[in-house]
Amino acid sequence: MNTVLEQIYATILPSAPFVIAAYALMWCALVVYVIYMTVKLKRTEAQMAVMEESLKKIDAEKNNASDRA
Amino acid sequence: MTQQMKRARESAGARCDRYAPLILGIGAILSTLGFILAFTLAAPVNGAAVDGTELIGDQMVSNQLLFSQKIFYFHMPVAITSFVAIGVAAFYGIRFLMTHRACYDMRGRVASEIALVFVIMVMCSGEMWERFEWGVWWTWEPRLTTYFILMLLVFGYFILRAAVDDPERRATYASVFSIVTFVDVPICFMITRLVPSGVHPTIFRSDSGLSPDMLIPLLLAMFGMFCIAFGVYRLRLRCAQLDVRLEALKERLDD
Amino acid sequence: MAIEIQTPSTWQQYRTLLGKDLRREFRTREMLTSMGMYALLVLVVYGAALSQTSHSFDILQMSGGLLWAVIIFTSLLGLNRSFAHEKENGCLDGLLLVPLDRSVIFLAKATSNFLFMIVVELITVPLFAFFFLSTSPADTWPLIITPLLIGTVGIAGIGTLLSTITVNTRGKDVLLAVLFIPLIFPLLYACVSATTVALVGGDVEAIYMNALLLAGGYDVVMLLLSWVLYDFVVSA
Amino acid sequence: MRSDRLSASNTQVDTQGACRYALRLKDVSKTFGNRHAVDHMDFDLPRGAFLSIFGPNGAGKTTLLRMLSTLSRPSAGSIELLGIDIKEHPDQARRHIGFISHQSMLYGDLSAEENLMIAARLYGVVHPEQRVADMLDAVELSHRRLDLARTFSRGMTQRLSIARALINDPDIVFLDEPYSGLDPHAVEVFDELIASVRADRTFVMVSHDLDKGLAACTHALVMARGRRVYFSSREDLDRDSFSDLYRRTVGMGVS
Repeated sequence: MNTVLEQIYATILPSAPFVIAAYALMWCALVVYVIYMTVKLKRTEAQMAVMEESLKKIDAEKNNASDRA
Repeated sequence: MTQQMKRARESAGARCDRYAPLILGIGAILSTLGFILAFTLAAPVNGAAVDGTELIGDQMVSNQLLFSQKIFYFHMPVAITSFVAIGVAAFYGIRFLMTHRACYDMRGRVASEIALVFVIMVMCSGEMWERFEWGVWWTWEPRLTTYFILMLLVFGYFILRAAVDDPERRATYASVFSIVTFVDVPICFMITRLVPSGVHPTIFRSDSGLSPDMLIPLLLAMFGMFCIAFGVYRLRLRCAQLDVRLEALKERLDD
Repeated sequence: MAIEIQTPSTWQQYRTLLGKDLRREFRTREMLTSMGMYALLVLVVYGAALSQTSHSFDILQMSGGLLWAVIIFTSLLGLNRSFAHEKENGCLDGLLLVPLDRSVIFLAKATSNFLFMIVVELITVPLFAFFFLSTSPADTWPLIITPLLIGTVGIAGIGTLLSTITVNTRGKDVLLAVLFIPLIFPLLYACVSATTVALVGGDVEAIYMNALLLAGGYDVVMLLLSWVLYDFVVSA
Repeated sequence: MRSDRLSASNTQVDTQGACRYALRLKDVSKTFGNRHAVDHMDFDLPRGAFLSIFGPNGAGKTTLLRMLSTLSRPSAGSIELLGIDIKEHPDQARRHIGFISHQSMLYGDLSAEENLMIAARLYGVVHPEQRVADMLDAVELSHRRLDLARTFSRGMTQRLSIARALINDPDIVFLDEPYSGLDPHAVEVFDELIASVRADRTFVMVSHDLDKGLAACTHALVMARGRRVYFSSREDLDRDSFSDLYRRTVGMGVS
């Protein structure tokens, strides 16, 4: 590679890590947000499960209450 | 609200939700396509002159080829998407102030969350690009300061939401603040550019002169980002609505 | 004895509300003393920061910025206190019950904040010059009055709107700073540029006028916006 | 103390019928998201009545009072106060409203006279000095009119806040738990003062104190969780069935 070509391409190599870093960071930001969303979703589902349990308990009580009556 | 109006709104919501994953997929495809083309199709931007010319491919090249400019193809679309998200948040803010209905406040909050994510993405990519361009981690260059202020404003929005307890008052304050933010950002955009900062004049970088082959990846990436933003917005909104329905169930179960 | 009520004009209500604030201030002088003292203390901090600089270092270059830093932080303190006594005995509800256009409350409160800040600036700016400006500023220094006025109008306007929001939230002083400073940044940026040019004596026509026009534009837009949104905020 | 009708210059008193009722509520509710502070409240209160509102904490009593006194907007339904629809003409309605709350609504650093002068000017009383002097005599505070409101005792502050609330000669007066923090003597003075200004004004009081509330009222309203549990005038209200209903709703502290 003669000197002129070298100069032409002088900026490519040193700037490569920054370009990669830029796209990687952007991608990470999106991924972090998706993870945050799934964590919140899981917590909601857990609470939903707790709710269903207590509902089942109440129904159970109502049934045997109605059986006794 | 009459029954069938409610059902109409529900069905509109349902239809959007059914398309959300589809739009997210399209967005992913478009943006990766834009990403690839940015590195293949688009010619690199010419940098500083080089003493001598060389024949590369079919062109006589006589200056440095800037590789770092490639960040631009994602930096610009993400920036515009973040500003559109702020606009949507302000729109729902206005809608809430007119109708005082909780569903608009929730949409405003989710839109601001999306805006926050995209502003952080803009800051990351802008920081990297600028780090290579000027070799310094931070300068009070107009573009960077504008987005830094935008990030602080969105942080302020969420800090304000956390500080107010009464739901209606929180919604009103959050809506007013998102409207003021939406008006403040273009002014900040304009003032940091037009006011030559006193002693040392600002350097004007006209990087918007785009040749067609650069425009294609840019537009692809742009629409890709819009679709991703919309998809993530709908998903996040369904999570929020699920939370609200859960709260209602919990209350009914308490008594 | 039936009393006769005649709907008062907005101007009369504005005068009454402003009179209330000013009379309350003359009696307690609480706002002026606290803001004045605070500005002095910031100058003391500047003293510690700038006294060790070598003589070749010319403070005049950054005097515009330093001055506006004092003004911004002092106004933050003042804005926080401005609504404190309204909420004390629920007087804000009292005002909301009166048949008046809620934006008059905004105008009256913004004017009183503006007046208090102007008084504090009249004390701080000469003191700042006295303490720090060893080299005499350019002969265009009287021109700094306009950016000071335009800046204080903007601060009072948007500050009153935000202090109405933060007055009934938790942790209200920090919250006001968090919301206020990013919003006021453009105005601050333009005013600092205008003040620096006036003090340092750069090319006055281009930069100075340009910055003032932009600051004025900011004020107009933000005051209109605050005027429109104030009714929602105060009656929330 | 007030002999004849308020000769306010531009009150449109509609047809005699509408004017017979001080308050007419149709399907009034205050909801935010899934929280129903007040839920489909309907009742008509004749002019000159004294309504006592009872209910456990969080039943929505204060929210209802704030809606009636135009301090907050109902999300649905219509409220007619003295023939004026609150949503359309809040300002006209406000001219006839007085509000006495456990908060004194007085400026501590201003003297009693200055406080009343400010209120009188804001309401547009034509001869404020005369009106203020009369009001101070009525509440026997004229000897303290130059002292700062801060220096007043709890009873005197309450009397001054009554004077402030009646400065615009209101046709309807709202009382939000006026007895909280008053010693027995001050309560006595307060009752006597309210009786003296009774004339043909309408009163609406929210209170936790059952016997105090029942003693003064001509109509009683019991609320639980935003809904109306009981509303009737004093005559056809037999004491024991009311008190056990009261114990059932309030006693259980269901909120």
